[in-house]
Amino acid sequence: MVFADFAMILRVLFFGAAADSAGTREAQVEVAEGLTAGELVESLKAKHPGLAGQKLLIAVDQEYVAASTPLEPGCEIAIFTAVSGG
Amino acid sequence: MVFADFAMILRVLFFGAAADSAGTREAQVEVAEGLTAGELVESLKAKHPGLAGQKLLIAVDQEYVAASTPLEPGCEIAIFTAVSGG
Amino acid sequence: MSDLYELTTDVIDIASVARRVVPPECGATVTLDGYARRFTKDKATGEVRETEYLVYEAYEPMALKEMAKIIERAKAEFEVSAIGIAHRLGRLEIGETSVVISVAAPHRKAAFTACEWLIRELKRTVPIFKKEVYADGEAWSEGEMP
Amino acid sequence: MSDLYELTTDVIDIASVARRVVPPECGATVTLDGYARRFTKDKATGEVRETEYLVYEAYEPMALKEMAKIIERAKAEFEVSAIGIAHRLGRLEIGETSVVISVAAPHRKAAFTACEWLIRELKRTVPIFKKEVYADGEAWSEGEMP
Repeated sequence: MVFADFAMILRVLFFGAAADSAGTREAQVEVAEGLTAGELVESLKAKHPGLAGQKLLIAVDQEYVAASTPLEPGCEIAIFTAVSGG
Repeated sequence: MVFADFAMILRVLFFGAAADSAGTREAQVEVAEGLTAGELVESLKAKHPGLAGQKLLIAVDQEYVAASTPLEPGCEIAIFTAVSGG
Repeated sequence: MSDLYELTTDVIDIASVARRVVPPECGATVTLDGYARRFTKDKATGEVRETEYLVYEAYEPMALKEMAKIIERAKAEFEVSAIGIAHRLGRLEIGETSVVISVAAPHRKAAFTACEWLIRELKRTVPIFKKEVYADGEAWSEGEMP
Repeated sequence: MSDLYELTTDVIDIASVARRVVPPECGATVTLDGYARRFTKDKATGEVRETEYLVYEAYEPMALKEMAKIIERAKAEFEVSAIGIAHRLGRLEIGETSVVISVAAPHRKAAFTACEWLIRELKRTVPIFKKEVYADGEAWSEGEMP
């Protein structure tokens, strides 16, 4: 992960199988400003190889977002595989 | 109603709107042997004019029957308008 | 796991019907809860009437036979495991349950389809009769012919 | 009459959900009761496994938002009056209810359609996660992608 001059700190939550793969339920990450949701997921897969094989969903501030969505400082990210309630 | 030499006695039950129209919930009727379900309904309509305007269902021994079904001695007849449970 | 069908003058507990038909291979039960409605729109005139209470009566032995028949037909036609039907008789206050139909199935799609089919058939074939009592009169409900 | 949606670690009483959504213009409530199933067939291998218990977890604030969204969408799309959804979290023994969805409508057809739509959407979009625990291991359930 490259730390730019203008970095932002994000809170990342992991749920279900993604939490097991990441080995954690919550992390603080420092990333370059303007990073997209998809780029964050790629960097998380690099750091936690268990996540690499999985199709992951990403939510920002409790809303599903597309991979191309830029992240804002202070936002709350959640990472999980397909939901399985019901 | 014609009483033939060989008559049979039937128990007739009325339900719902048909009971109100007949003014009774139960009757014993004596009819000619071999009478059909439809013929019985016609004779009941003649006796209880309130039934005349109604589309009636007929059950013999607790099974729906067609108007052409011959009645047997000792059977239990039930007369009602469309059912309205639920 | 057996099916159940009953007529009762007691208040119907919908959970007890739903929960008496839960076979271990199933994951879903669909339940229809029909109840006495305060306002009814007349199909012909569009006029809305306020019901004070309902009275249901049944040709009981035939109603039980017809309930058994629709259960048998539903189990032959749909992939369902267990069916429970309870119908209330006598006087019902507004909001009280008149009928409960619960269908348990391995897959919920079949449970939905069978439950909807069962209420339609029950209203068409089971000899139960509803009287609506208003402030100014009463009327037997007009059902559908089988 | 307001809708309800909740996440709870308490045992879910399906009648209380069904009966909290009974507006006076309605005549029918359709309820889906999903529960922990003892036997599950693996979709890939066809092998049947026996589940000892389930554990559900949720991203709670987002799950509540998504539940509110599917209720709003269902009410826009179908002629229904009130909707209640309760989902259990934590450890569930076999046979215990995991989810209840109740839909009250003036006409039962819309209640069936909306209830079936709601469970499908809930399984697709609401961030709740199921873990199945077997005698010899455990596995997160593979859901559908939204």
